[in-house]
This record gives sequence, structure tokens and C-alpha cells, in this order.
Amino acid sequence: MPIESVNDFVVRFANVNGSGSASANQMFARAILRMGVPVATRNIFPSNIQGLPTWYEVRVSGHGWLGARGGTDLMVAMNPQTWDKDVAAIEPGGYLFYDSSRPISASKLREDVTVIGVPLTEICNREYKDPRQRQLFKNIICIGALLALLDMEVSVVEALLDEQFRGKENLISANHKALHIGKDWARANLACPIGLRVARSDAVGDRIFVEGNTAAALGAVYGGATVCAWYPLTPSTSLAEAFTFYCKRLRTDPATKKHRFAIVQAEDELASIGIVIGAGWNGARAFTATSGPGISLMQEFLGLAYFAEIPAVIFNVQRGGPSTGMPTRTQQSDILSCAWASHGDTKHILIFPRDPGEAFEFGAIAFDLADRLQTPVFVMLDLDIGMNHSLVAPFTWDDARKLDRGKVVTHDDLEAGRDFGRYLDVDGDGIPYRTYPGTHPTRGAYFARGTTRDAYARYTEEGGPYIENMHRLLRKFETAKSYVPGPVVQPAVRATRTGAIHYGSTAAAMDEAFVLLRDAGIDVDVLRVRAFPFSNDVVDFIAGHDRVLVVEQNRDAQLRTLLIAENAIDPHKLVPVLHFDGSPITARFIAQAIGALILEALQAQEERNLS
Amino acid sequence: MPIESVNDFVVRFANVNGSGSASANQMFARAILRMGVPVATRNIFPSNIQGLPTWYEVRVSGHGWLGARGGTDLMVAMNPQTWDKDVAAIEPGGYLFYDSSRPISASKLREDVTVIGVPLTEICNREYKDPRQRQLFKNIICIGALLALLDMEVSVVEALLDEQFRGKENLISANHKALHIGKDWARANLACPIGLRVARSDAVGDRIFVEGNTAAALGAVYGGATVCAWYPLTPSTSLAEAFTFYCKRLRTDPATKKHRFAIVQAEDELASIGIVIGAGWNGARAFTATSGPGISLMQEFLGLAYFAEIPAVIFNVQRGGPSTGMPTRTQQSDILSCAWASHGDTKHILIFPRDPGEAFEFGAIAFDLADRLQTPVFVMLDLDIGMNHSLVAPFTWDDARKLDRGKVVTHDDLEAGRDFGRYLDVDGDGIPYRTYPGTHPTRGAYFARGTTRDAYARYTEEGGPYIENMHRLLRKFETAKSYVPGPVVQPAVRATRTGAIHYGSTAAAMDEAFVLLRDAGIDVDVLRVRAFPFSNDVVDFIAGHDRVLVVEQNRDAQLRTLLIAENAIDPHKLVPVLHFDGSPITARFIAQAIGALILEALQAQEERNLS
Amino acid sequence: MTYLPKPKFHHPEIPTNALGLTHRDYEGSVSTLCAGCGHDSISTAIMLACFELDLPPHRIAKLSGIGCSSKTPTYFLGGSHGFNSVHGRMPSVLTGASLANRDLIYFGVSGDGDTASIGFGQFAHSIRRGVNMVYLVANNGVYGLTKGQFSATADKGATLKKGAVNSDSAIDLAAMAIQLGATFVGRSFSGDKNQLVPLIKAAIEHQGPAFIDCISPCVAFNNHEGSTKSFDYVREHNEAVNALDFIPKRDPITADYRPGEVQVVRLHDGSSLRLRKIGADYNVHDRIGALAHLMRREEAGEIVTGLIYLENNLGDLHENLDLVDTPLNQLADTELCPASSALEKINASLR
Amino acid sequence: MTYLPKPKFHHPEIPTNALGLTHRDYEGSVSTLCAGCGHDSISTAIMLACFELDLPPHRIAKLSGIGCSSKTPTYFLGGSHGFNSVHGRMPSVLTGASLANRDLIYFGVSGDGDTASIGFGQFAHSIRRGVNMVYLVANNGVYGLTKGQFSATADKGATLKKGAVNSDSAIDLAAMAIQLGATFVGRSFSGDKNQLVPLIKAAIEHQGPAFIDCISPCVAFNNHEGSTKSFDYVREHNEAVNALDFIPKRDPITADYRPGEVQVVRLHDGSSLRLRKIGADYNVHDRIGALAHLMRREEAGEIVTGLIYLENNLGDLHENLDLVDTPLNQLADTELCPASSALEKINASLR
Ligand SMILES: Cc1ncc(C[n+]2csc(CCOP(=O)(O)OP(=O)(O)O)c2C)c(N)n1
Ligand SMILES: Cc1ncc(C[n+]2csc(CCOP(=O)(O)OP(=O)(O)O)c2C)c(N)n1
Ligand code: SF4
Ligand code: SF4
Ligand SMILES: [Mg+2]
Ligand SMILES: [Mg+2]
Repeated sequence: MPIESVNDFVVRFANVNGSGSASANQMFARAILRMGVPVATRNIFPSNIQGLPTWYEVRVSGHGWLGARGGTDLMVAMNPQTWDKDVAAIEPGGYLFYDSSRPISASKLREDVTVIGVPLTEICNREYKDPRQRQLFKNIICIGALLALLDMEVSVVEALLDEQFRGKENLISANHKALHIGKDWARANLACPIGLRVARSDAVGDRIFVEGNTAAALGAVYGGATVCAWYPLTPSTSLAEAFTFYCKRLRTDPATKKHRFAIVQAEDELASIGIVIGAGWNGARAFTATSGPGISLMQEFLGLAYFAEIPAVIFNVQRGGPSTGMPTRTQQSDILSCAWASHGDTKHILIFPRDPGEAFEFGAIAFDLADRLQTPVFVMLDLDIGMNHSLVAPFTWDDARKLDRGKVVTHDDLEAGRDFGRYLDVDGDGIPYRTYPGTHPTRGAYFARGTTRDAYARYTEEGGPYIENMHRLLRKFETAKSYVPGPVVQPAVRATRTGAIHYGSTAAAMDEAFVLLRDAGIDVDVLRVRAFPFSNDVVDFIAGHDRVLVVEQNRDAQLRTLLIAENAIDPHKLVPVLHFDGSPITARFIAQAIGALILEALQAQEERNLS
Repeated sequence: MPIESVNDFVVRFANVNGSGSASANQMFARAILRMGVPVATRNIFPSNIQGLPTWYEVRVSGHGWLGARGGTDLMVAMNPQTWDKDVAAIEPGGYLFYDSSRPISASKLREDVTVIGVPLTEICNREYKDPRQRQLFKNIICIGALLALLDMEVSVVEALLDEQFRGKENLISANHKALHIGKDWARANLACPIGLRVARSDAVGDRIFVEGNTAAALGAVYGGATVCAWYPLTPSTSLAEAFTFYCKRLRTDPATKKHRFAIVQAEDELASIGIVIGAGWNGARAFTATSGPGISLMQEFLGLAYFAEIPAVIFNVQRGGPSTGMPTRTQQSDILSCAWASHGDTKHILIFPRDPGEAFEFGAIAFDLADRLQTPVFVMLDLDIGMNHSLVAPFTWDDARKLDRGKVVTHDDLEAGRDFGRYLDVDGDGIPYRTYPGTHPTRGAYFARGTTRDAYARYTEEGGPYIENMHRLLRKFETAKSYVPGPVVQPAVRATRTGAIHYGSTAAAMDEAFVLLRDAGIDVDVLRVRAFPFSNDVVDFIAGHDRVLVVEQNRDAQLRTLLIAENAIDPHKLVPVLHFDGSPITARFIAQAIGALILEALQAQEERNLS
Repeated sequence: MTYLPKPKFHHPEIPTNALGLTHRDYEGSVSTLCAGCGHDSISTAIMLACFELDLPPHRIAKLSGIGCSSKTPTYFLGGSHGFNSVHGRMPSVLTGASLANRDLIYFGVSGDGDTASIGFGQFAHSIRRGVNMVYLVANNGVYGLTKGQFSATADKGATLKKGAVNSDSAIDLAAMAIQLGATFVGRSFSGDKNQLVPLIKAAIEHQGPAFIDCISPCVAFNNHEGSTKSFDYVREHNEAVNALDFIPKRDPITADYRPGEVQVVRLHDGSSLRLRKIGADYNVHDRIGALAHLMRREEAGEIVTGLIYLENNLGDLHENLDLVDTPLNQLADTELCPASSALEKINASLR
Repeated sequence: MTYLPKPKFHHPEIPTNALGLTHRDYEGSVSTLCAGCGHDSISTAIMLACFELDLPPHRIAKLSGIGCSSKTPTYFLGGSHGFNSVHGRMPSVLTGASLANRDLIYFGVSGDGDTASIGFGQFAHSIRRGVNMVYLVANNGVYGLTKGQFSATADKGATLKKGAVNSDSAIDLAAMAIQLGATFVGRSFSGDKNQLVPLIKAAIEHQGPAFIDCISPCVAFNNHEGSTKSFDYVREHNEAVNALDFIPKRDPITADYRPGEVQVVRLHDGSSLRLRKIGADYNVHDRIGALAHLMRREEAGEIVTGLIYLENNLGDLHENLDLVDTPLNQLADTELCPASSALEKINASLR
């Protein structure tokens, strides 16, 4: 039986990169959004520029689920290289859309899926002369056919084309034409619509559709970042590029056209973080964007920033490790290399946005935290959040909001005779005061260094001041708990002794899994960690449950390690649920894993009761 | 009452570096050894070259305790810069030896210590014209006076001088003369001996007196290392220098005088580890020696070696962190940055020698482990082991011993048609087979890389082969347990539910603390961890006790973190005992800390029993 | 892409070299670079050079960093071991490999980002150390693999597709190599087979650090915003969708000109390069003169190609380290582990 | 050593500058370097230069890496903020600092190990980026702080105390700086106050990357095994105990010679340097000529000193980035955070 579904299915486009399909496919997704139906899209792309397989997954979800679902209901199989695999991936009862210009033997098809052939190449060859136009418009013709098949509103796509190519009239009309060719061919030759349909709804509301890297960059603009030093590294590159884009528009002095920002594409990651640290020492808000390999290269500098207490913000858009690993796949596997970055005893602040919405919010907050706590702050994104568009509430900014510059001693303070010791714990919270270079002609100068020193920043090799300083740093880290974003709890409908902890990009799938489990009668209280150090609420949550599943996207259960090591939690209480093949975690996976674990536990319990 | 002690006291020399005192002081220590009395010596030096305070501590221990003791019985106070601190550091009833050439006010002295003034400068000025000779011989005159005061055998020092300056007759006679001047002056003007005395004994036996870095380097020579790439970094520098020294003597082709070793002083630590990895890939045994900052810089490459499975040996001579930290002080604070080095999910082999004896042994074994397991192996030394001479059993080597080259597929294997897949788990132990480049004209070539690939080393971005590979790496790590050095257990005299775990340079102090505690009626079973991954014996040991104290020299209890994270141990069971001010841990510290914890626990127990 | 094994059948009429091998035996797996990428032409040149020199593929080791250029070793010499290491660090890995076995030929392939940006230090030090290698940079002035940012060899004043202008001074890697002590320095153009193949052959045969700066146009991300005619349509599309969405298939750019001549090579984006081939009267052994020539032509907007500097008989790292003839990775246990008697002597000296 | 504050009392007859400050106001804490170390002379020269230019100390930021040379910022300008960063990475930290506040003067001090070995990449890139700074390398050819290994500026063929011979090509940092785009390149000798102080002053006043390679003898670890006479005794002692056990106190080495002259400077170990001071007829604006001159004199065994290359009006990184006049670290919240209305527009574009 062919699958029948309105507003709840997955379309997957299988293409070759560099073929112009990306923009067409994205237009398809946007069209569904404009029809008021939520979509979750994911780009699965290779680590090269042209000619290799790439997939674009569009999950149409009237319910508004934004995680990956898994499985494909409609495969748009445009890549001969991956044909077999793509055909095999279709759910039973699903649909296969392909270019029927050349005949395909039945053995290459499946009996249990509906096969929809459109002679795209043939149509293109007929309609266009220029081979590049043939390629480009093939994508649009394909979208046109899909509109018909899925019963979508053509005018919506037309409007999108008009917006996209505004000012380029020849492109607009040509694209319109291609769209209609596809739609008309399908309506004329195929049974439209198929079992899968998009029906206008109002489930999108005023939400925006944006990538996490863009959102984080915008957060950095609003957060007052003025210095960005970076080195290209997938999947973080677009964050720095978006920052550049928005700074030009939002941070150019209106009168002089000069820049209120400095962006340096450095020669590598060591230089990037060095520039950030130099700027932070000198009182500017500075950041870098990078991924795992960059984090590894920055380790020495990160220890310096920890120990010399220099504000710095690092956006770590995580990808599949270790080493070069899976550069175009997602993972959450740099938790430990960030939390305990560098040799010696260190602890660093991590914040975990769940989606582009929080990427914006945390992208701004990170700079307040760094200045307030005078230390590196890691915004832990990943490829799934960073490089995929996601539907989130519109960004907001309170115009009355002030940037928190932290404890800075001014010229007037010094003039008034205030005692200044760079590493003195004046307030008992472990956070010392600092001066910006050049503040006062005779007071407040100090020497920053990575070696030990006393509270007045004077070099010393003595054990006493060293220990004192190291303990103060622990105090400061304790203080950090009251500044970083606290956890978010989603209680089960009924009281339960089972909890689940997750973070970052797992959230979308977890929200859905929660409902799947609930509907299956399985109660799990869910807590989303939003920062390290963990607040006491996290510890209390764990204490309040017999068993807590820790859901993460890495092999070694890194957040779990951090939880047990930093909060003296019994490892037996924390059960790892791990997904780390580089694809985004799904609600299906989580629900199945948690369901199985809970079942197991119940059986064990029963056996114990029986014996 | 002046302290009275034969063969059990601590002499501390307070000097200025670059003044020639180091060699004289070491001669003093060697003289005691030659009298058959064990000494433990420690150099406390600044991070500069000339003119700053330096101390040399000689613990005379007829019992043979080799850890630092703490406290000073006889202070040889030759440095006016640190006078006050030095005088204050003397144990009540102790002795102060000083240069009385210039009068010192009584307020600068202490009533409760015996003050011994020798007009060293005056004597030197009288005896020598050249200011440099005055300085050099002052040190020897000082030793001469100490010989008399401590009742030491002059002939022993004379013999040492003869050996040291062999072939330089003018230096020999001049040094002899200086020695006698000092001794004669003391005998003539002071009450000799004082309460502290050295009496000939036979407690040294055939033991040797050697630095850990020297021993490790010699281990590398015997372990078949041919390529060494390094960058100077205190306290690891002398390891590479000793390797150079011994290779020249032991690895020069007798016929051609050519070298069977390649030592490259690289431009930095990234290049050092890169060279090591290149050599390891190409089938040579290669290593680098470094310390914390180097480990931080090597992180990216370490992940590559883990993932591409390249043998490499890293001697990490740990120093005080974080950042540049305390470059001339000791710590064990790179445990986590080595065990989980690099971004992504990784696990690395660590081995922990306790002293120069094991530094030699592990220095050789490390290369077998690296080849066998095809992965980086960290030999975790520290400044205390590496840069201090210690008394250990003579080095031994079995001439029949074969180097374990691990799983290498040869030309003949390939010729015989053997299937070769670089990352195939043929034996089920997770360890694959490799070929050296150039092995066979048409078979066995593969491409090493840091990206994911299948079992035949072919690039792939698919999740399945990635997961399989990541699991195999875990299997390999499990296999490592059966190859790495196992733990050493020292059971208490009576059965006890309290255990203690320690590692590395803590061993000397722990041995002594064990006896101190035993004598105080406190029973603790002690286990010394010698490697990560931890063998099951470690887990069983913990399981067999109610509470296990984990004694380490870092702030954040890093080995404890590793224990609980990797073996699912309840953190409450593992009580941290931490010493991290940069000085070597002492038996006194351990015994007091453990004693106090046990007392506390007993009291808590009682209170519970009462309530 | 997953590696696609190709059937290797030898046609009787296909040319063979002295080893009886055909071109096929010097190929690697199918390239995954963009159609028309200069790097693929370089791969072909390397294959031809090795074929013509009758080198057994397995006696060559291929090393690279990360980048489109650094991927190429997968696409040539499938019978050689290869090592695609980490970004910018090929030189150290190659150095180590070379120490382990002095008998193989070491071929390092890098990009301008890999070498002139992140890898500048390792580039410099491997050269001044005298490693016996061919170090070839496929130089396109951009980071191809990360989608077209400037590299450190991009000209000052160059403009990116997205409008960014390069304000940093360009690094001339050939000039640098000469200054740093390379004893063989050449420059060529990926599309000039007649120059490139002999240059690579000479570099392979050279004892010591041989450096080749090979200009290699990136067809996807060119760094000059030229007055393109034919691709307007595609450019407009990509601009509108604000992404490099569509990359048309292009042919590799070739060049063919004689020593002493200047050839203007037109790139796909309409910009051009002025290549000046070194003439017969040039003194290849004059280090100071070579440098001055490079710089003077550069001021005139020309790129000098050919063998720019050569110094034989300066030895290499193996000689400097006075290594035994047997490769270190082949020494027997008995040659490596000293006898226990030696250890006893050492023990005695430590009492 | 723990920092020893010194009483600062101003004697009425002590010379003051236009700010009313005395030499004392430009001092730092007491040096912990070896007696006679060239680096201390450089510190003095920096103090004098700043004094003579009437610079308020707090308007200068001192940055360094790690090494004896990198320690010196503690020993001059106690009223300035300083940052002793990590080994080889001063250039990036300085670049960041300079971006944050374009109004201060940035003085970077490094060593030859710090710059030519581990830091070669950052050195090169900070210069080609056009950072407005003085970048001074106290060049002694060795790693002083780690006890005397060769650095990358050590001459090929030089011999270490312990007998090691350097087989790597030496890096000439001044030549490199010229090639990399420095717009002010000078070389001097630590003991030549008459040359060094004016050179530093000019470098400070230069807009753009000003590089000074300052030869600065290490009295503890010299890299030439000369025919020493006076220190035989000490050397024998140190050799016998196999350690640098005793370091005699030495006087700083000074030099005083006129433009156009050559002076042979004798080092404590008996070796010597031939310094050639640039004469009046030299064209300081000829980049290619400057490089050739450096290399030619070097081949003749001479070290060229003086202002080697100068190019004004090439701008700096601040200009290239088109920064506002207000230092970035002083922009108000309102200048940094766009209004919420701008965000609403962005939201609208994302639907
Ligand atoms: C440590 C690290 N940083 C960044 C990257 C991302 N990266 C991959 S290739 C590349 C640049 C490649 O440029 P180039 O060497 O010129 O090669 P091309 O692609 O142009 O041939 C970068 C920045 C990386 N792989 N590793
Ligand atoms: C990452 C790192 N590696 C190594 C060191 C050790 N180290 C400190 S200073 C130095 C060399 C200093 O040489 P140079 O810059 O020439 O300064 P000098 O002492 O000669 O003035 C080295 C290798 C370090 N501090 N950090
Ligand atoms: S992006 Fe450029 S360098 Fe990379 S493969 Fe394509 S054309 Fe070649
Ligand atoms: S070791 Fe050399 S460079 Fe360092 S302070 Fe002493 S003389 Fe100066
Ligand atoms: Mg490139
Ligand atoms: Mg130096």
C-alpha cells in the first residue's frame, strides 16, 4: 500500500554537488514553509566541491517536529552514483521520483514503492541549448513536477523565485518558465497528487528559517564583538562569513563608512586564538569560530587564557572526529577537549545552544560571560545546528540591554587611590579586577603572563601563591554557575524515577522522543543541560532519579564523563545513550534506545522480585 | 637541643645559579653514597640561567627512603637573597652553616639552631687572585668544611674529584687543595663533628645513581628507537640530550662510523611529533620528549596518530601547569590531556614509571607497545623523576630479548596472496595489520589518512564503516590491557577495607608513608597504577575496598577522574589526596593526609554507631 | 567518494617503459576534483614523470596535507604508499618518513593554503634542513576545499567573488625557497606539460630539497573578478542564491610556449596570467641573481617559470646526520640494541 | 625572582624629558638575565628611545613570547602594560591587541628561537598583514633559556659548546622581513647604542610593520667554539662536570663605529662578528637592492647593520580594515549593538 500522508512525510533529494540542486531544493522546502507547514531540512554533503553525492532531506511535519526523522517516503533520486543505495532507503510503500530520460531496468527498481518517472533530461534538452542552462533548469523543472505531485501551491514558489532573483528579470522569467514546464508535464502525464500531500496550514506562525551559524554570528554582532579572527574550517566557516556580512550592514559608521569591527582571516587556528586573546587582554570583545581540529591546535593558547584570565569566545561548530574524521558530518565529540582544554589543571566554560534560536541568544551572552568571568567561553554548536536551516522563534533584542563588561578598574578608580592587584580576590567570588592597557599614566599597569605570579601579578615560583591562585580559579568556576544559562526541565506527565539528560542539537529529536515515549506509556523526566559548569539543579535532578539516561552524539559518553567527574555522581546511575555515526540523532533512535533500556530494567526488576 | 642523628637528616644548600655550586653539591651527595649511605637529592632551580636562587636538597637516609622528606636539618645558606626564608626553614634544633666573612646581626639568626660560621669569602680572597677561581673554589672549600662537620671520609671526595677531572691534572690538585683548606679550617676552628653524622654503611649496594631522563633515553636506545625529533622544553630537554649522548657511543656503526640513529632538533613541537609520526608510519621506532606545553601543541597530530593508527612514543616529562605555569617545578597534571588527547573520541596509552629504574624499563617497552598496538604511547615522567638523580637497581638487559614489531605484513606474505586490508580486524583483537611503504611492487600499498575509511583504507563518508572502525578501536584499547605493565600491590600487614592508589613519582614517598602509617597502626593496602588502560586488577582492587585514597600531584584529581570515567567506579569511593604546589610530594604529607582522613572516617563511623 | 577499483588490463600496443609498466600502472583512483581543475593536470604530469623515469611506483612515498591539492596523491601512483596527514604539516611527516627509510623517493604535494598559510613554518624548516624530497605546491591563490578564501599567495589587491579585497602582501614561495636553502627551485604552470613533466623529473633526480611552485587554476573559486563573458548567467545565479550552488564543467587550461617567451594565459573567469619562461642565457646557479630576477619580473607583473635555481652537491639531511646506508627501519635488533655488557659499563659509571 | 619594587626618587639634577619624566620612569623591575647579556643593553636602548621621544609609558603596550629575550619587557617601562604570552606567538597576540586599540604603541620583543623557529609562521604573517608595530628580535643564534641549543638563525656550520654542528641553513630575518612586506627593516647590535637608539626611535615613529633584527650576544651559551684564552679554566671545569655549572660574570660587549665602516666585534668566547654599517650613499627604498646587498655582504661574511629598507605611506592593518578612529575597545554599547528594529528586518528576510 502506498503511503498516504498529509503534512507528515520525508522527501530526500539525492544529487551531485555543484550541480545547482542545492538552491532549488531549498526553495522547495521554503515553499512548504510558506504554506504554513513546518519543515526540518538537512544537508548531507561530501568533503569536496563538485561531482560527489549530496543529499537534502526535507521532513514535512505538521506537528512541527524539527529533528531528523530517519527513513525516506519520497526519494528524488537524481544521482546515478548512489542509485542502489537510494532506492533501498525508501520506506515500504514510499515513492521513487527519477529522471526517466534513459530507461532503467526493473531489477534496479522496487516492487513495493511507487515509481514516478519524469524525463527531465529529455525535457531540458528539448527546451534549452546551453548545457549549463540545461543543468540549472533541470533542478527547477524537477521542483515544478514535485509541486504537482505533492499538491503544492505554485504561486508560493513563484513568489520565492521573484524574491530570490529580484532585479534579475531574465532569471525570474526563465525560472518561472522552467517551473511551469515541470508542473505541467507532471499534471499531464502523472496521477497528481500522490499519497503524500502538503496542505496549507498555520503551524509556522512568525517563525524564521535560519542556520545556526548565521544566528550565532548575529548574536556576536548584538553581543558587541568587535574582533573576529578565524581560519576556514568546515563546518564553522559560514559563521565567520555571516559575521562579516552582518557587520558590514550593521556596524559601519553611518557618517564615515568606517568599520566598527575588525575581521582577520588568520593564517591558522593558533594565530586566530592568539589574536582573540590579544584583543581580549586589551579590552575588546573578540571571538573565533572553529571546529575540532582547530580546538586541538588552540590548546596551548586556551591554557594561557585560562591561567592569565583573558576573556575569549570560541564558537566550536563540532563535526565528526577524531582527527580529520568526518568533516561534513555532525557530532558532539569535543566536550572533553573543550571542558578541560590544555595541559595542567584547567576548567573551561561551555554553553550548549539547542538550535539557531539559542545560537543567537548564547552568541550574545557568551561575550558577557567571558568579560564577567575573564576566561574563555565555548559556544558548543555542531554541524547539524550550524549548517542546517531550522525553524525558530524570531530573534529579539531588548534595546535597553547593557553589555556586561565585568570587573574593570577605570582611570578614575585608580586616580581615587584604589588598590589594584590583578589577581586579588576582592569580592570573594574568585573573580579579580582588571585594567585595560593605557588606562592611567602611573597606576594600574601589570604584566600578564602564563607563569605563576602573586595576587599583584608579580612573577614568583613559590608554592604558596600558586596554590592560592589555583584555588581562587576553582572559586571563580564555582561562581560561574550563577552566571551561565541554567538547565531546562521537561517533566513527565506522571512522577517517575527515570530521567534523561541531553544537550545541544539533540533537543529537537528529544522533544519528539519525549512525546513518542509518553504516548507509549513510558515516563521520563527530561533535563537539557545548557552549560558547564553544571548548576546545582542538574545535580538535584540526577539525585531525584534512580537512573538517568544521558543522550549524546559521541562514542565515549563525554558529557556523562564530565557529569560524574565534576559532580561526584555514581556512574552506574548514568546510562549512556549514544548516537555517533555522523548523522543527526533521531527521535526514533532515542525512543527505541530508551524504551529498550527501560524494558530491560523492568524485566531485571521483575526477575529480582521473583527470585 | 641540637638534633643528633646518624645517617638520617636533610641538608639543604641555598645558592645562586650559575655560581658553580651545583657540581660541588652533587659531589657532596655522591660522597655520602660512596660511604654506603643512601641519599635522595633534589634540585630546586629557577627558570633562568644565572643569578637567581637555587636549592639543592640532600636527604641522607640510612633506611633508604628516596622521597623528599620535607624540612631541613642543616641549611647551607650561601644566598643572601633568600637568607630569611632559609633560616626560617630550619627545623628546631637544626644547624645553620653560613659564610661568616661579613658579620651578620643576631636578629638575622635564630636562637634554636646551631649557627656555624665559616669565613669562606675571606679564605678564598686570601688563597686565590682570580675572581672566577675564588667563586669556583668557594664551593669546594664549603664542601671541605662540611666533610669535617659531618664526619665524612675525605678520601672519598678526593677520589670523586680525581674521577671527575681525570686528565686535567691542574684541576685535580687545585680542587684537592681547596677541599683540604675547608676541612682543615673547620677542624681547627669548629667543634667537629656536629650532631649530624655520616657513618659508613653498606645500604647502597650495587645501586646506581641516575636521572630519570638519562634512564629513559637509555631505555629508548635499548628499545630500538632510531628517530628522535624534539624541541627544547624544560624539564624534558635532557632526555633528548642523553639520547644523543648514548646513541653516539652505542649506535655508531663500528666499521663506517656512521649513525644508526637520526636526531632532529625540530623547529617546534608540532614538527617534532609530525616527524615521529612520519617515521612511525614508515616503520622506524620514533619518539619525542616534551612537557605540558608541547603536549598541548601536539594535540591535532595525536588524534591523527590515534585514528590512522601510527606507532609513536612520547616521553612527557611533566612540570607545573597550567600554561607556562611553573616550568621548573614538578606535577602530574597532564594525565587527562594525554589520556584523551585531541578532539573527537580518543583514548591513549599511558605508562607511569616510578623512578629512573622503571624509566629505563618503560623507555624500552614503550616502543614494543607502540608497534604492537599501532598507536601513540605516552611515557609519563615528571620533573622529579626526570631531572633528579635517584638511587635505583642497576639497569639490566637480556641479550636474547627480541623487539616486538607488532603485526607487519611482509613482502612474502603478500607474495603468497595474503589478503591485506589495513584496518581489517583479522585476529579479533582490534589490532589490524600494516605494511611498510615500499614492501611489494604491486600489493600492500594503502593510503593513510585522518579521515574515515573502510577496512581496506578506502575513503568513505558512510556511517556504517565509521562506527565499525570506532568500535574496533575500542576493542584494540581493551586488548592493550593485556600488554601494558600491570599494577603493583603492597598489601597492609593486616586485612583492611582501606586502599590507596598512586602512580609515578609519588611511589618513593608512598613507600615511606606506608611504613609510617603501618607503624602508627594504620592499615592501608596500596596499589601502584603503572598504565592506562587500567587492568582489571585495578578495578578488582577498588572493588575489594570500601574506600580508596587516590594520591596524586595535581589539583583536579586527574587520575581519579580517569578511574571513575573509564571503569564506572563510584566517585564517593575514591577520595582524592592532592599535593600540587610544585614541590615533590612527601611521605609526611601522605601519611598525615591519609591518617587524618582515616581518623575522620572512624569518628564519623563512631558517631553513626552512637546515634 | 568511495574508491572505485578499475580493471587494469594491458593492451599489447600500449606503450611500456623500461620496467614493462604502462601509464595505467602509474594511475591512482578516480579523481574527485572539479572538472577542469589544474590539480588533475599536475597529477597527470607526476604520473608521466615517474613513468618516463622508469620508477617502480612502490619505491615512491606520497605525502600531503589537507586541501583539494593535498587530495591528489590518491589520484596518482596507486601502487605507492600515501599519507594524507593534517593541514599544513606534510613537511614534518615527510621528514620523519625520509629519516626512517632513505631508500624511497619522497614526493610531497601541498597547496598554497597548506604551505604558505598554516604550513609556512614547516615549509621553511623542512627546506632549510635539507630534506631529500620533491615538494610541489599546487598554487591557486585560494583555499579550494573550504570554498574560496584567499590564501597567502594571493596577490595584494586581488578581489574575491564575494567582493573581499586582499590587503596582505603575497608570499612568493619560490623566492622563499631560494632564500631558505632549497637547492632546486622551479616554477611551472599546471597546463604546461612540456615544461612541467621535465621539471618534475629533474626534481625527482635532484639530491636534496627540490621545490616546485606550480600555478594551478582553481576553476571553482578564482580570485580575480574578471570581465567574464561566457559565464555571466551562472555567476548571476550563484550571486542571487548567495552560494556556489552551480559549478559548470570546465576544461583544463593549457599553455605551450618556448624558453625566453612570455605567454598570457586566460583563465575561465576572464582574468589572465603573464608567464615568462626562463631563457637559455639564464644562470641557474646564481642565488642572488635568481631572487632579483624573480622579484623584478614580479614587479613587472610577470610570473617567471622554469628551473629558477639549482645547486648540486650540497648534500641532504641524510648526509648531514651521517646516517648508515641501511634504512633505519631495516636495521636488525642486534644493530639496534647494544649488548648487556655495554649497560654494565654504564651502570659502573653511575655509581 | 620575586619582583623587587625600587624606590623612585627624583633627584633635581637628573635629566627630564618634555613630559617631565626621568630615565627612572622608563625603567622596569630588576633584570634577572645573566650579567653581561646583550638583551639588557637592548632594554636600556628601548627605555632611552621612549624617553627621548617623550612617550608616556602607559601608552605603550609591550608584548613578547618566551625566552630570555622575551623576559625583557619586565625589565623596561614598568608603567606600561605587558604581556608575556606563549612561545613563538607574540605576533598574533600583538595583532589582536593592536586591533582592540589603535591608539597605543605596540612593541613586540622576541628572540631568534621565538621568531625564527617556532614562531616563523606568525612572524611572517603579522608582517605581511601590515600590523603597525615595532617587532624587535634579540638575536643570539641560540635558545638561551633552554640552555644553548641552536636556533634557526645560527650559521650553517656553527659548532655548539657540546660539539654539535649546525647543518641547517640559517634564516636571515631581516631579509625575510623585506620579502614579506615589512615597510621598515633595520639591523643593529645590542652594544651599539649610537645606532640602536635612533633605529628604535625611527621604528616607533614608523606607521606599519617595523622590524629590527638586533644581534645580541648570549654570554652563557655562545655558538662559536673560539680559541678562548681567558676562560680556559672555567670551560675546563664545565666540561668536566658536563654541565653549565659555572657562568662567570661578564661585561656587556659594546661597539661604536661610523656609517660605511666595518667593525669586528670580539665576543667573550673569542669568536668575532664583522659588522658593516650602512653608509650614506645607500638607497633605503630599493627593495630588491636591499635584499641583494644583505645577501652579498653575508656571502662575504659580514653582517649589514643600519636601516636597511624603508617604505613610507604603505598604510597598515588598521587602514586596510578601514577601522573607525575610536579604538574598538572604547565603542559604546549603542555603537556596538544594533537596534532591535534592525533585527526585525532580518527576521523578515528569514521567512
Ligand atoms: C587545522 C585545520 N584547519 C582548517 C582546515 C580546513 N581546510 C581544509 S583544506 C584548507 C585550505 C586548503 O587550501 P590549499 O592548501 O590552497 O588547497 P586547495 O584546496 O586550494 O588546493 C583548509 C583551510 C583543516 N583541514 N585543518
Ligand atoms: C611550546 C614551548 N616549547 C618550548 C619552550 C621552551 N623554551 C622556552 S624559551 C625557548 C627558546 C628561547 O630562544 P630565543 O627565543 O632565542 O630566546 P633567548 O632565550 O635566546 O633570548 C624554548 C625552546 C616553551 N616555553 N614553550
Ligand atoms: S575547488 Fe578549485 S582547487 Fe578544488 S577541486 Fe575544484 S577547481 Fe580544484
Ligand atoms: S642565557 Fe644567554 S640569553 Fe639568556 S640571559 Fe644568559 S646571556 Fe642572556
Ligand atoms: Mg589553494
Ligand atoms: Mg635566542
